[in-house]
Amino acid sequence: MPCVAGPRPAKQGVRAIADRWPLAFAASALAAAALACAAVRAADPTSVYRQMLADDNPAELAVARGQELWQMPRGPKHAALTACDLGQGPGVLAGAFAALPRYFADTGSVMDVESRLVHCMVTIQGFSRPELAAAPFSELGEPQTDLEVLVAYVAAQSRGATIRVPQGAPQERDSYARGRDLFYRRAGPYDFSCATCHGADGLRIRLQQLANLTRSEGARSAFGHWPAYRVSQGAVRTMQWRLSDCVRQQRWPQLIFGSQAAIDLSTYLGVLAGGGTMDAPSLRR
Amino acid sequence: MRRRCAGKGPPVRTFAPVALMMLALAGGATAEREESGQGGLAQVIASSFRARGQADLDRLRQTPMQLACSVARPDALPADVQQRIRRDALQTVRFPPDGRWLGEWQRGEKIAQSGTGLQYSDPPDAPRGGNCYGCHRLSGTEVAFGTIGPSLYRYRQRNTGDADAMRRTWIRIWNTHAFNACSMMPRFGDAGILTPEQIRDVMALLFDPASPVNR
Amino acid sequence: MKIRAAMQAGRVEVKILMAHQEETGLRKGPDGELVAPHFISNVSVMHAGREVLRVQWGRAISKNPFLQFAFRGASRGDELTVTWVDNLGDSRTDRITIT
Amino acid sequence: MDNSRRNLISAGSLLAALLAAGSKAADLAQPPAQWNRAAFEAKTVADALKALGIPVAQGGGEVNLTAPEIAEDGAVVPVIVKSRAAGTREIHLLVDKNPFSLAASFFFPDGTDAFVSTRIRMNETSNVIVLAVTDRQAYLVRKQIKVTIGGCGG
Repeated sequence: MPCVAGPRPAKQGVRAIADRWPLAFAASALAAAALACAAVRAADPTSVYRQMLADDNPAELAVARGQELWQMPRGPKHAALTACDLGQGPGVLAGAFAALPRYFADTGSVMDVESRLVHCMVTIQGFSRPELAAAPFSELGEPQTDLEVLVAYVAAQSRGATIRVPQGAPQERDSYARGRDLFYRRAGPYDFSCATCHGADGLRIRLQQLANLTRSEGARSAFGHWPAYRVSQGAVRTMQWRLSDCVRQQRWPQLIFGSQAAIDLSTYLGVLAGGGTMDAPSLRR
Repeated sequence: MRRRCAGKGPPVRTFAPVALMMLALAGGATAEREESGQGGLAQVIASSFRARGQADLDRLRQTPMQLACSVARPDALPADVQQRIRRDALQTVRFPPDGRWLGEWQRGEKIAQSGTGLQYSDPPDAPRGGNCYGCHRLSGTEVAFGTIGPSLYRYRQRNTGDADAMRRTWIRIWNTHAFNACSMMPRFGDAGILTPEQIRDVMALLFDPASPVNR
Repeated sequence: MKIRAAMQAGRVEVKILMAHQEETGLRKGPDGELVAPHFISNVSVMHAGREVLRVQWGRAISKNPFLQFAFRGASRGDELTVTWVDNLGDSRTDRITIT
Repeated sequence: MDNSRRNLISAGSLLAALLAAGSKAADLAQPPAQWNRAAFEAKTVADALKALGIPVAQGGGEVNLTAPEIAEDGAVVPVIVKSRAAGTREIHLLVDKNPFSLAASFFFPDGTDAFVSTRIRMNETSNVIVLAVTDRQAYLVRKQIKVTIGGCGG
């Protein structure tokens, strides 16, 4: 059942398409698309698949490993991460993930969970920042990286927490504003922005549902479910990985791990997702 | 023809009519913001991406259309800005010199199914696809289709009686901004994503009565 | 391994997640060469000295394999032992108490 | 290939050793576990059935296969099998278009339900075939599962 075409007479053809094509941003078209898409969602052909995979998330394996790494004295300084301050005080994990990215006075910058964990692994444990930043994500067939399992563990300690990414500091507000502009920025040979795929309700690419990341509801669903175990990859993937892989498919150059743009996009999503509930690591195709 | 348009050069062309750029700026439609706090967006972009594979940093430079359309409500752009984008887009379109619109729908279906091409993870020499199914319903039997664009199922039947349908469809595939200033569909011809030969094959997928789109 | 074993209406419901890459031997690595097969070939679940499930797996099991089954004849507090062995001879045994 | 075959053989014997006397599993006094190499390396369903020693099976209303009609990704396809046939001892899972047809074999002693839930890989849209073996009979059910293509990159 086509979603956007709706119940229009078939004979309008090319002209009708010409009239309808770019309207996904227009309020009237949003309403029309939402109506037309209700039928598609109801008959979602992949719902059985998703239900069957809903429980028994292999991400739990990563969470367990992350807990070990969090508590274990490691690195050149032979120290545990239990002194790491993720924004709620040293070693406080409950709800910390739900309030990141945020401004940290000790570094004078806005950091997301991934850049903050790297910061702790460098300053507390003595690991090499360039080495951590060079391979933050596991390659296919490789075991999860330390960072990935730590992110999974930290996220799991915020399960059920309300998302409240702060906007008190001017740096946090700037990060949000830049993230929002980046979200709408069209570039590359395909002219894609984030909004191209994530700018309206009820859309799919192939069979994959696309969250509308211009609204709180969609942002809550996206922000609240990452990190996630990707069944297509057999691995837990983090928000920075998610953003970077979207950027790859946008046909842009590579989004650098820990870059300001990656953090800003996270801030934009997190702020928009405010009031939502963390339920990560989740399971995604 | 294949060689000429296969996108050997940088795929994003900087066709830069200065007037359009000015208009876009005057209309407040720029994606760039005043610098503030930890650095403005331009600075952040300059430090946040790295060239990889076939995706070089030039890809981040915006065309006037991209710049003007980088807003939450592109439909609210001033009418004259939209009109200029459409006019400039129309001028980029190259029609088949022999007047032959249709290639083979079987090849067109393969192109429509494939999303390979222009990602830094793609081999630069691999044949590119159009990934039409990513956004559109086409064949009646393929259930894995996206809904970002309208359904194109039974495209031929929908266009019976429209003598101009093929020309208009060609324009839409080549550079759809000729019809809609801030359309979300890639400029498959203008940006060198598909060759004119491939576009002919996709046209056949849409118009050939034997194509699964029309059966 | 992540093992859950819970009594439910006289049965023990067992769910097991095993951390394993499950290489099929059919995937090409970044160097273009096939990645050697590496997969769990045998799983055995023991309760009170008795094998309650025996499994043989081929190359078509998903990464980080999942296995669920149910058996009778145990009680809360009993121990369950799960062992897997893969085709390269690696093995792992974990124990859990039935809840 | 040669290497892996050697390893496959050794895997079976290792578990056997573990089960028989291994320090980790000293309490596991069981007959040696096997890995049915011929069955797992068979390239067709017919050859796999032959290697399993099950040349004939009848259609099985006794056997229940729960699986999605459409799998969003072939890397993970959930399947749940339940046999109501009395005395079900074995359940085998096969995928007819996979390079190696046999995916899994489960063996149920007395006291264990003829039920299993697991997740398998499918190369492409294909039939999943379930074979339930009792002391006297073999039952076979099949279900087609469509494996779809996903995402922006194709």
